[in-house]
Amino acid sequence: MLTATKNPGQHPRVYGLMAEFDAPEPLLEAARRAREEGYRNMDAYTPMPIEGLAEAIGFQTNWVQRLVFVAGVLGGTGGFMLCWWMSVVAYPHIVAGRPLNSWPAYVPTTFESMVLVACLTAVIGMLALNGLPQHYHPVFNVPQFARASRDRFFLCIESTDPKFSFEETRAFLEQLQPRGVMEVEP
Amino acid sequence: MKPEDQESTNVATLDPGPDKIIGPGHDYGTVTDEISGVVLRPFLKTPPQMFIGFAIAFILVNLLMVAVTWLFVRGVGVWGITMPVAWGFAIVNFVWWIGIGHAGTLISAILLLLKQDWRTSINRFAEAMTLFAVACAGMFPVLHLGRPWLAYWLLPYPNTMWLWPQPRSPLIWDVFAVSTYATVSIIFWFTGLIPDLATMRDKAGNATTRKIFGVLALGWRGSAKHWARYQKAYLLLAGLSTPLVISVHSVVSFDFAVAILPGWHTTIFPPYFVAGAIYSGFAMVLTLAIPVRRWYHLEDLITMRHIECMSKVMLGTGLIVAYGYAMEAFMAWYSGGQFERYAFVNRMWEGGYWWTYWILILCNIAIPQLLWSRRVRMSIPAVFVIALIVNVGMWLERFVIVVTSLTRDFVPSSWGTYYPTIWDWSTYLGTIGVFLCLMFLFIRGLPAISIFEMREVVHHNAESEHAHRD
Amino acid sequence: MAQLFPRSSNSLAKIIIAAVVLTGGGVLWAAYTLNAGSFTTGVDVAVDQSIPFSHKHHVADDGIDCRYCHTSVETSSFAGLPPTETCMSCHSQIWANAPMLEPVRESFRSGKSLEWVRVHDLPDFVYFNHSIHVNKGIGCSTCHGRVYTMPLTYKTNTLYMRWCVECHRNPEKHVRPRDQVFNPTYETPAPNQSEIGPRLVAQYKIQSLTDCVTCHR
Amino acid sequence: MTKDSPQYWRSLEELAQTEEFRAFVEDEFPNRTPDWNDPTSRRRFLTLMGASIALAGASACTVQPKEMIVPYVRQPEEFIPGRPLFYATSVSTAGIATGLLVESHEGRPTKIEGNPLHPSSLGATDATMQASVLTLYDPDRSQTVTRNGNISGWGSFITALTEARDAAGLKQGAGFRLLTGTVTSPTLAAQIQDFLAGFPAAKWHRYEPCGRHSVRAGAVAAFGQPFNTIYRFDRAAVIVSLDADFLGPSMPGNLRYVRDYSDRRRAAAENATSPPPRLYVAEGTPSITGGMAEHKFRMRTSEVEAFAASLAQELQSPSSESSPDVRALAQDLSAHRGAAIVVAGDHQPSNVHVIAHAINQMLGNTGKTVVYTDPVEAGPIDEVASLTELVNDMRSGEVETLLMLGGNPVYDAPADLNFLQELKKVKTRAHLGLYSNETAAWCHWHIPEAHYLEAWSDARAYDGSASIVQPLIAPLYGGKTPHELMNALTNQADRSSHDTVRDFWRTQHPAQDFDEFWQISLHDGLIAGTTFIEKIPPAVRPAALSVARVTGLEIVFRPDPSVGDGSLSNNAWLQEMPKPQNKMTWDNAVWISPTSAQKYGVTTGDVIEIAFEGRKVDGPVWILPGHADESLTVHFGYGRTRAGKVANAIGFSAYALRTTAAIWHGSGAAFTRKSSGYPFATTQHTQTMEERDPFRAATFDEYHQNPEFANPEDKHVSPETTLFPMWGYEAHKWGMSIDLTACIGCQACTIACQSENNIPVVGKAEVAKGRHMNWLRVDRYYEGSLDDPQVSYQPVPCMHCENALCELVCPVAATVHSAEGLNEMVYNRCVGTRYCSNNCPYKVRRFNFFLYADWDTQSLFGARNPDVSVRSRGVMEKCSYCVQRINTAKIESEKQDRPLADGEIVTACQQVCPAQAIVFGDLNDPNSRVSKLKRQQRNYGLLEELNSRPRTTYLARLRNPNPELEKG
Repeated sequence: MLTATKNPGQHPRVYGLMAEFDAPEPLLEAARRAREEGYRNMDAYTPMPIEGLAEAIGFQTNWVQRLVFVAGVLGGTGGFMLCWWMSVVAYPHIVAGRPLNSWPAYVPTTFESMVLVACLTAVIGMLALNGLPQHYHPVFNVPQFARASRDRFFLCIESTDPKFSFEETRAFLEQLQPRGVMEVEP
Repeated sequence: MKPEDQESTNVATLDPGPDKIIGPGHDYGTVTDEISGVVLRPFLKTPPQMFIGFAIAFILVNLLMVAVTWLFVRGVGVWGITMPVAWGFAIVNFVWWIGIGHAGTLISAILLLLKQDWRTSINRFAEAMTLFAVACAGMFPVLHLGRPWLAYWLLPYPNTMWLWPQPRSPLIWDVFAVSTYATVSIIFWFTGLIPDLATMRDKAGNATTRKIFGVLALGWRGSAKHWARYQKAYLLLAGLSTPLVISVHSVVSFDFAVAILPGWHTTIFPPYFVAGAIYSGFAMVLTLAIPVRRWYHLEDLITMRHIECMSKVMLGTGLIVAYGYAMEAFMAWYSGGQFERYAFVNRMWEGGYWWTYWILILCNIAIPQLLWSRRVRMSIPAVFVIALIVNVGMWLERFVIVVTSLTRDFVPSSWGTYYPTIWDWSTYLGTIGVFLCLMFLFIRGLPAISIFEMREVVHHNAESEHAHRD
Repeated sequence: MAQLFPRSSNSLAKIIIAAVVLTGGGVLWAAYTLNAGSFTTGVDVAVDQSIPFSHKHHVADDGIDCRYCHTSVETSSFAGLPPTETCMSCHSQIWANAPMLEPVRESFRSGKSLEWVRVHDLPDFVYFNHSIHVNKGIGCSTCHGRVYTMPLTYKTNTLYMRWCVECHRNPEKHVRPRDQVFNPTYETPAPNQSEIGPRLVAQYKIQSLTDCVTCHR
Repeated sequence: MTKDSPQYWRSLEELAQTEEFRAFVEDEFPNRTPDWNDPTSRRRFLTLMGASIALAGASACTVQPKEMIVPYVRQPEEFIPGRPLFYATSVSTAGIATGLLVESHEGRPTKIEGNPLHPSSLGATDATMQASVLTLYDPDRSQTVTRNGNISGWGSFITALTEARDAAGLKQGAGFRLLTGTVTSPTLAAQIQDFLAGFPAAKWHRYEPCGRHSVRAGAVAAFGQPFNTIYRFDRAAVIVSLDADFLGPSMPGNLRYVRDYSDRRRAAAENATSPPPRLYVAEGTPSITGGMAEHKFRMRTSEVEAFAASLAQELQSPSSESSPDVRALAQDLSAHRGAAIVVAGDHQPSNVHVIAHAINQMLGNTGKTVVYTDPVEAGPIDEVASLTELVNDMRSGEVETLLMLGGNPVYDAPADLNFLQELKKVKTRAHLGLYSNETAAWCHWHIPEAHYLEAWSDARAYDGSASIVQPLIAPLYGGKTPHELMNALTNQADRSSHDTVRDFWRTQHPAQDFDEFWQISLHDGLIAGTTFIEKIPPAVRPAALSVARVTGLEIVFRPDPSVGDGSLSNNAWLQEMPKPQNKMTWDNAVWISPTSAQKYGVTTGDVIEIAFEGRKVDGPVWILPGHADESLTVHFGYGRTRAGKVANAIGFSAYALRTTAAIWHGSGAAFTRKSSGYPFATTQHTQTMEERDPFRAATFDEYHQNPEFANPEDKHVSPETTLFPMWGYEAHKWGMSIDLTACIGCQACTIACQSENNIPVVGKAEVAKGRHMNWLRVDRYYEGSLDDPQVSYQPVPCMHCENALCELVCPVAATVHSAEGLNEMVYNRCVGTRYCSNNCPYKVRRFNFFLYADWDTQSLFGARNPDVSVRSRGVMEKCSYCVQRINTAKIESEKQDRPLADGEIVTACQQVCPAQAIVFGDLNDPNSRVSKLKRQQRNYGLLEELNSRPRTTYLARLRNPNPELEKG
């Protein structure tokens, strides 16, 4: 794994170490502890969203909403400008005795384009920020990880973490009474 | 499958009754296995009803093919439309289908915002229904064109004529509203599917299935950071879809409200169309959910609680619709406008279609009042029948609005009448076939209940029990 | 669990996404260029005729005025195509027995019309009137291009509605003095177009008609 | 409507609370069988007959198909490609001529218009004349000389004919018979006389199925000689019609009569000084004239005679026992001596005519409002007798050769003559005709006749003016004219009809300047100085009044309102023209009054078997308000078997019941109900105005008391109604005014529009579905009592609203406003959402549900107007104010650098209207005719309260009832 080789002095063989838990609560606990220990590059894997977990592993800012807001504004303006341009600039027609720029009639279009652009941005933005699609990922190398999408909860401390050390980290994870601690092949 | 799955799958699938949204004894594993089991079971283990149902639906699809071919060969004249009734079944069906679609978005978006936990086991299913209903609806505006091969002229694109759509026309609003609605519904539905696709990927037996689900899952691995963004995005989608779903049927109602035709030209249309849409949508969800939960023994996931809640929503929206009818009639009388008044006299007893109006009142207002009684809400067959009746009623509502109003407008000399032809019926039934086909395929091929959200439900239950204990 | 996909699949996925987006755009672009190209518009494509009539020869070399053959251009919607008679008025003397002109003589003998392929063919729901354009100071070459350079005739403009409308909106860019209308070498916009254009528009009472019924009825 | 408006009824059954009423409320439109794309549809055939130039393409931006230009080899002098030419000619109906101007594009006649110089037209035409151009191109016309049904040649026919003639020649021509219709052509008459001179024993028979038999007889009875009567409605203040439909197409000179009559009405309404002429009509079968009547006396056709007698009686010696109607009538007449007219109907027995002549003389109308001239036709005789004689001779075997110049006696001879049976006894039978019809089928020889647009000839108008018939196109199917046949008989087979006609007139005008004279005559379409001079007839001999009480059910025979006597049945435009009285298309029906219908227990759509004089015919019933009780009306022109693809086997033949004794009506008919549910195709289902007032009318006095009656407060819309600023229309501002005081509801405008705008024909099945395509419809409303309602006609074209509701909802801007305020409909942009039609409160838009336009039948392309696109399937269409004419006029004025003059642009409907009810023009010109009319207080817009700001507005109708009768 490239990330691994970037920092020399770290254990080169593994992507990280992974602890498996039975329930969300212990995982949450473990995450907090790990952070207190000073670990930064870690991630938790769960079959469903767990409240507070992201914060626990030190995930702060969420860019999605900002993106969507901007997109919405752009979409809306675009929609209105399109209507205005079509009927005032591109080919002006006298329609039903209405003025060329009969803006009230453009409101529905404006709104719909706003929603369309915003929604597309929300999803595409989310996937992009998550770096998806990413069909290969080291964590999949862990056999038990198959149940990450069913009923098991995982915490993975990555070898890129400055504080990462194969033995100590393993020891640290062991003491959190996980079902087990596994190496994650890069 | 691994051994621990084996024992965990045989949790008794009992209906926990009206106050629980999930059967007893479920943990993360069992919900996962039960729902994914529906998809992953061997082909021949599919309940026979599915095969029969699909066969019938497929025949209808072929009927549609024939009808559409004939339509394109000969022209829209093969339908019963004429002057003055230039819009017939096509538009009725369009509005009807769009309406049905609305329940899906409502359940997944609005109920999500309202934190209604009972939405979880039906939202995926309802969203799929939305998609397929919108697909059916989307066909009609194109089919009903005199020159369908020029439908693309309704889109703004630079062309050799330097001509553009006319943005004051409600039909253009329709183009934007419906296409937006379709797109948003798809991405909303797919976003919801991603984590479950990952589950399917990890549980699927044979390699191809794994690969297929694998590709679709985009490599989802349930990372906490991903979940965080995911939930934010999902919430935003919900937040945007809520006004969207309301706007869409409002825009559809503008097709009529903007026109000057007595019986169409009514300001109350937008809210009352939206209510009607949700009304018919829930009716359709029930119509589909009740048999499916039976065939696949999902009584412990789609419980009486769900059925009852949906019945209540139906009752509520039904009452709004009733108010709509009342207001329509009252305003017609109160406005004192000669034409407006006559439109309703015509609708109710003068015209040739007076009976459709009364059947519609019966279906949409009278019969659903039974749902006031808890006993009726508790009886699956009763709810099922009422749902069917409401579907019919809502179709008739659109018929009364579209056709009856057109038969007699301002100048008596040009009053006319409308008789649907066999091709009108074929097209209508055909789209029902399309809808059911897609529905059956979806139920068989994708998790029809949101697995990860069910896990959350399990989680919350566990937490609350925990809280009870101490 | 074992990896379902190789490492490469990640980059592959991104490549595919990029590819899809690019091809999408590419297809659109191709469609537009094709539609604007001479394959569909027929611009600059010389049309084969039963007789290889050369405007270059007749106009440039012989200096024959447009109206000698297209007689009704000033009076009728249709500019008019010369009857065989007109051809024979000269070709009974010169090139009297050139094999190339046999069809003309044949038609004159048999009384059976010559058949020409339309070069400037508007859709049949478009009603164009030559006389009014000519009378309002729109010259032949404005639409038909440098006919005097054409051994075989081809059209130099798409005749798309968009093209018509462009001039109907700004006639001042294309109007010329009436006495120059039949001057095949006169080019619009003229060097002093910005000066004469508005003046002539006023003088000839040219309206910029963009109503649909101006051309469609 | 106004408070004192009469009672309304929505359907016949409603008044008569019968069982049918139930059915009726449930479905107001009876007998409409829901069908899917009717395989039996007549439209298949119709695509043969219908409309429209197959050029205008449908979709845009496609690669153009290769198109050829084919120049002339030698170009005609006067001819400029792309510009239409107009020629004066004339058309004959039942022998009587009307002058026409015919528009010709690249040598093909496309549009019929009236000849303003011609006394019987003054620029107007009727629906039949408008449609005659379609007959010219009818692919069903006979196309070759046939002998015993096999293709033969003109040459061999000449040989056969000459042989027959020579055979007869040995006996002074005995056994040689000629049968024609009424002949007014001086040339033809002269030719026939020449022939008869050479063959004294030969005989010339005449029979016109719907000719003026009793008019002629009446004149003879009254004056001893067949005077021709001409009425001067422009001078009449009081008109009494004794079952005379002088505004309807069946009476010669009707176009002129309509014009004179409506000129007076319009003048009265516009200056509001003298009241409009008062019209009384006594009739049994509702007619167009009856619709205009201030007072209609509904009586059985056979009772008119008695009515007339009592009127005459009352005029001589007023008595208190005569009915109040008659008394009021008599008073009114005597109050207007010399300014009154009593018209006897063509279809009334000679006695009625005698009485009418007598009254007119008594009142001193003769020479003032009623003038007499020599008969228009050559050698007037009793045609029924003439035909009877022929049949008798055929029976007795005296007839060896029968040459029929036109006509179709096998179909339309009175049934009691058994014409066909006797015809078979004739050795040599030859028939000249446009169609190889029922008669041709039984003739050894059939010769295709040249259509009048292909032929040289002449004919006299109702006032005797000789009119030239000149061809606009060479015979499409090598048709021959009667002149050529007569030439053949006089050994000049190679003499062209042109020479024949020209030479005849040379004899009439032997001066030096003949060529000039001839050119002028051709240009004007009529020959100067041939109009008959007035004659002063002798005193009327009193009629031998044989007023026998009519008993039993009466049956009345009439030419069909749209296809007349049946000679033009194969014309799809006429077939699809809604009949003014009941808006029915594609059929004839048995008309019966509501009361009688109830009495005999029949209803609209029942098929009955009528028995009369031992003959039986089946026909569907139509209940017609205003029809006389105890009376049935049947119309000719249907039940054809060899008319052509369009007219074959539709309707029933009324000729099959007609007898020489009962040529127009007879009593003693009976009928039995056979079945019900006959599907009619009508274009208007609701008969009344439903408490609305699209049609507004008042009496002349009411108008004086309340000049604003047509614009009540509640209809008033102030400009502030809308927040949007109004568009100013600087250059031009087109508008139309339709005067309901003048309109008689004749439907000529509908067909003129169809011809001008390439409007397709859709066929009975489609009309029954409500898909008829007429851009300009004429609405017909009933008010008042069921038995004798007031009838109102209202032409409804596109209103070209300034706030056009249709435009707002079109998603592709296929219908938008022009800078001159035209509501443009751009066919090639239309995608066919039909939303515009839904949003049009006037429902004037028409939609091509199928490919209605005929893209296959080459021969019909000729009839089309190259200046108007042919609409393809799936597009909307509607009235364009004849924008092609507007553009042409504008371009011409621009080229000549002069402003457009008022009246320079004339729409097709305006041009054709005999009543001049329609006026089109520029509203920005305060002095234009239309602006002046719109300033009238009678001016109102249809549904103005919707703030649609229609550019087409109406002038409310003014009536002038007799106060005496109003009281009663």
